[in-house]
Amino acid sequence: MIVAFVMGVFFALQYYIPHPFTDDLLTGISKWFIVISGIAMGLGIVSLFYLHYHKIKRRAPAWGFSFVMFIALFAMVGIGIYCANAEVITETGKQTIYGWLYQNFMVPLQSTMFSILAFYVASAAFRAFRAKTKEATLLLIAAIIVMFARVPMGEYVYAQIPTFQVGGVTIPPSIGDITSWIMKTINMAAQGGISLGICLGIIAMSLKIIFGIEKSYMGSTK
Amino acid sequence: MDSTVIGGWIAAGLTLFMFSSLYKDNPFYRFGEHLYLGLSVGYIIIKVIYANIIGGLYKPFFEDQQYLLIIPTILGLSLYTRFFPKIAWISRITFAFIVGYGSGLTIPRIIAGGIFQQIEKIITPLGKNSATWWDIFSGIIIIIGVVSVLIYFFFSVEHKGVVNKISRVGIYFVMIAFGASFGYTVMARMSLLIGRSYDLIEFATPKYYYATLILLVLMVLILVLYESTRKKEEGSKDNA
Amino acid sequence: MNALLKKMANLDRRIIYVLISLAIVIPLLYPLFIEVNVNPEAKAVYDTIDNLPSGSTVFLAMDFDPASKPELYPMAEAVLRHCFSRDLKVIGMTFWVTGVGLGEKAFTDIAKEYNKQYGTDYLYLGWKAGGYALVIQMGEEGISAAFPADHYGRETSTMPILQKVSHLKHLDYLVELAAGGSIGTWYYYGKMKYKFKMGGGCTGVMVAGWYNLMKIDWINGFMGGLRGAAEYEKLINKKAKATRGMDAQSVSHMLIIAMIIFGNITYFVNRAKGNK
Amino acid sequence: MIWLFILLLFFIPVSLPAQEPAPPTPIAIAKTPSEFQAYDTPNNCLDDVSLIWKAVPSEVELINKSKELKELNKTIAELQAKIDNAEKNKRDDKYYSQWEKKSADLDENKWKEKLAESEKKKIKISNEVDALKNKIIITEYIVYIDKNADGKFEQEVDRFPSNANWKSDKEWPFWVSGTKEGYHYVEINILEQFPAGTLPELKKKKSELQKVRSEIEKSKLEHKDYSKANSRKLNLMKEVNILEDKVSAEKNEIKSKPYYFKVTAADKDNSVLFTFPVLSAQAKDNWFNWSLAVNFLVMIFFCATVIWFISHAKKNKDLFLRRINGLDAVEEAVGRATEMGRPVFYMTGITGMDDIACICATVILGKIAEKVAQYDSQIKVPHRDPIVMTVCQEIIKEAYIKAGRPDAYKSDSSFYVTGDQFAYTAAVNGMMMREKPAASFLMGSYAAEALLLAECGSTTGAIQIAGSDSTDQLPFFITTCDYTLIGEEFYAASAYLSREPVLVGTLKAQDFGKLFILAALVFGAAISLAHLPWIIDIIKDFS
Repeated sequence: MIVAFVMGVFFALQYYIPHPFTDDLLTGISKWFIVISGIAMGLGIVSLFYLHYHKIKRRAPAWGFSFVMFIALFAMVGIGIYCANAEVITETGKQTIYGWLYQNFMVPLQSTMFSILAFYVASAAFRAFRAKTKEATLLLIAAIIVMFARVPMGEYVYAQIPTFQVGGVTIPPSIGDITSWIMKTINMAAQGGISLGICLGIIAMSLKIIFGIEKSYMGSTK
Repeated sequence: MDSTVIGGWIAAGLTLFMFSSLYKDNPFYRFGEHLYLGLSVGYIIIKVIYANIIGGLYKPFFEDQQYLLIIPTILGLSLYTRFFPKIAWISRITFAFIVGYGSGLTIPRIIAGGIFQQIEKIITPLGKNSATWWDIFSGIIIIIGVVSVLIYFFFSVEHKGVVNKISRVGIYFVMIAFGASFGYTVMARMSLLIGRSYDLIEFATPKYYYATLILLVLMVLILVLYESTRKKEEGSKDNA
Repeated sequence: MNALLKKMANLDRRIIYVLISLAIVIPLLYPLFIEVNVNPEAKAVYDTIDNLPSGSTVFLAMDFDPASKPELYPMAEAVLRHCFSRDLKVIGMTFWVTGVGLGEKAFTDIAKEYNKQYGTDYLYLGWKAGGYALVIQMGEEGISAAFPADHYGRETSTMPILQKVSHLKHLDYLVELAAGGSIGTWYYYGKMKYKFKMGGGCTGVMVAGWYNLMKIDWINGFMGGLRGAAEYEKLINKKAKATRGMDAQSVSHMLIIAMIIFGNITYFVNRAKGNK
Repeated sequence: MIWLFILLLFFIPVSLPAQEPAPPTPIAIAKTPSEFQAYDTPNNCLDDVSLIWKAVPSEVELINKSKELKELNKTIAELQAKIDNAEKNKRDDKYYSQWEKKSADLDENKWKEKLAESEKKKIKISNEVDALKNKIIITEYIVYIDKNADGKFEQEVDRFPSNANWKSDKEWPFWVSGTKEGYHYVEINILEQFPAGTLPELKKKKSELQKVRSEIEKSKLEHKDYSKANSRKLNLMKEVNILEDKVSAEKNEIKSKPYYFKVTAADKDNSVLFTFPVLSAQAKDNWFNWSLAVNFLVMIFFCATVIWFISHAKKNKDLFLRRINGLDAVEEAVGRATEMGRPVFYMTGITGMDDIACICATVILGKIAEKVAQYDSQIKVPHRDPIVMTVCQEIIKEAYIKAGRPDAYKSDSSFYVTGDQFAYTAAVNGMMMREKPAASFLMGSYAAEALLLAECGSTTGAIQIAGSDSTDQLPFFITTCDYTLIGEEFYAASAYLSREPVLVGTLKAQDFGKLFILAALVFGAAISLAHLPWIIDIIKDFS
């Protein structure tokens, strides 16, 4: 409690103090966090091992896959230590086994998970964009316009619409202009409002923590 | 077969494994998932050992005599007191330390970077000498939007009458903005998939001995077999 | 009929997934070649290369890794095609060790297309540790001093391509394809001192930043993202991967829009029936 | 009423208290600048003193005109480039539609008109600039330093042309005057002028130490004995420590004295036109950054309102709170989990315990875990950060105790998965597909994995409630989740769920802050519409 208060007040004030002593302290303490999180990693590993060890022990459904996890983990750690954390040999630029593992296992797995987003975006759009209410209709129309404008085919189709001039202004304006106006004006307005609200929320939350009003993060409410 | 071809087979296989989750949960996905889990934890452990423990603690402590590092070491170790319920309260000091640091650090930076910068960004376009009537119109729209969104967030005022109407306008702004940014992101997400598809197409070439195609056919066959045996099992269970 | 409509409204996700993958894969295999509008930024790179006298040397820095391959690799291919078709010589290298294979592939593939000779018409230096120090060395002591051996381990100092262009200052153009901040290295340690012309290509997320780089004259033009690559392909009249990628983008966007409209139609029809 | 007062505080320029200007005493010659001041320590700097003097009026005019000229040249170049480009496109027939061609023509004409206008203006201004140039006599300012007031002033500190070093080049808090009127401004680092005597030795030792270190690293790699080098290293480190102390003592000694400054103005032929009177100043360590004073005031103000509202709330227990739909649905979601006999999933985002969003997510977890305990359901919290995991274990345990069911608590309900973004997503998605949770809560900050988690949850048919401050990901939550807490609603959730008067009081304070921002926005917009540029400068100073 007191620790949180002291830390909070000190680091809030640190911002206003130009003396180098406080800057040194700030960088020093951020280095401390590297150490703390390094040591805390052990807790994570214990938790993970416990979970999967029990799965294997209890012969829970699909416990075999926990073996896969352990094998992969130990292989990665073993090879990582063997290669001393080097993905390439610095002098020659040759890949080590560790680097090869990373390149051919981690990279495709990672980018595949990431690319599944493309499918999810499509199905989310299909399900959610129904003109059930006024709000939903606006959501849908804005999304369609922007999606349409972002690709050459959309530009091409839109360019077939006849245009005419009124007092030096082209009507309708190009679709690129419409999207950029939406993004720059409406989007900025909404984002601005939301993030101003968020800022206030964050400040209030921080103050609650510093003054000890909110302390349930410590588990005990006493 | 050299290492690139083997790598290609592995990459193609894992890609298909992960994509198979789109069909439904299946052994291939589970294999990929657990493999990825293990590898990633292993990778993080290596990074933690070399960067955090050796680079952040061991070297500065023993080689540069930065003895103050004993404090975070104790704080870190105190997290482990959780395994001994009697002294578990010690770990709370560490929580308070981290949380206090985070919240103290945040406040002034949020005031400067969040609130003031936002307000500046919103107001300045109106004051520019070069602003056309269209710019000013857009600027006013922005201000109307920000104000109405902020009013939507008022918690202690009942949303009735004028307040309700303004906050509705705020919600309209939010919805258009969300729709637009949704549409805007689609392109980036699609290029990820395009990248993956290019790789799969490449792995389907003779250079990689048609890795993608062979693996795909094998996977589909095994999945069909797996499904039918499972259905039979379920059927027999039902009968029994 | 009613049941069918209801089914349509709650279309199985898997059908959507199949449609999306078809919308991506089919244009990649059987492209439509939809016209892309060329922006002046990409045109500037094209014009610079197009106006070089034949026999000039272009340096291609491919500083990206497989993660940015869909966007930057087509650019590398397009620039190489343009250079080789105009009988320009090309030297290539990369700062990103994970991308070293990509560069090699681009050079060998395109050189084969145009029947070019390794060592005389093109050279791939590969990767070496050193970062900006390499650039300084290539400028001060010469390219063959920084890279005594090329990607394949062959000796570089005797290669005909490096006889005329031994140092960075002899370059006629440098094209930097970047997925990160490597353009700073090339500018501060290279262009500022040896005064070669520089252009480039970047990933989609970096486009805004590169506009500014062009304004302050770091580069005279650039290709931005997949679209930039497609524009370049249009300019050299050889529509390849990037144009196909853009096709896939177009088709998938249109598919999503069509699905949304379809979903709404079924929704309204269902509702109208429900009201009765 | 208080806020009106505070608002006024924002916009009334306050004079700067900390700095004591010396009395200006000009030396009379033709066109002499009128003011010369020496300051002890300006904002942010420790070893510096600063000198300020007013420039000759024509100098100021020249600088303004040249700036204008530069801008004009830039716009001309831009317009020219645009026109060239348009012409080229027309020649190359790059337009694929009639429509595009027409609008391009229109734009081109507009640009051409503007270009002609700008060219005219340019000629006028460049003439004016030339005239001004002839008028100015001072070409250079030279600054000298000495330890004594009556010294010889032989040590030259700085020498710069009379059109450089302006006060307006630096950033100042809004109440400092003279940033616009054309003051010359020089900052002088005392320690650079009179460096500590032992400094070179320290540098030498340090580089030696570096060498020994790399030697040790090398012999370690080659598995050679390095004990000798090690003992040398230790010796060197001791020496360095002693020297460091010495240097800092010397530095303090140097800084403890005032120094004297003389500024002269010279013409083209390097002959001295006039000399300012000698002034003294001393470098001091600052304990407050005055340019951030406004920020500080706002913080104090906000603290005060929070405290005030809390004490108010204690007295006045039923404060009104508007409904937040997503939070009313929590009960339904948890109840449904009990009915179906399936677990509830809760995710706390990607950030660590030092991020406020994550703290907020853990606080909300406490409230939800309590409901879960009451309804006798099961909660699962997968984590990416071991510290957050530990915190959440504590919180869940406490929630079960509060609900009176400590026996039902399972220690593995909050567990670590992995720190890798997509491995975490893959694993959690796998779990969701297999266990088919009845409800899933996504709280905190998220990145690209947001949609992956939310869409997978919706395929399994879970009721999903999201709350996030990541504005980039909110659109995806809106489309895939049943309820979404947008931005501030997420931060209000813990107060809303608990209904504790103290917490609700802070919500009131937040509303008050919003009112304040609203007023500032409308006020600022009105003023900037009225084209008062100084107000924009003030706002810029805030950030």
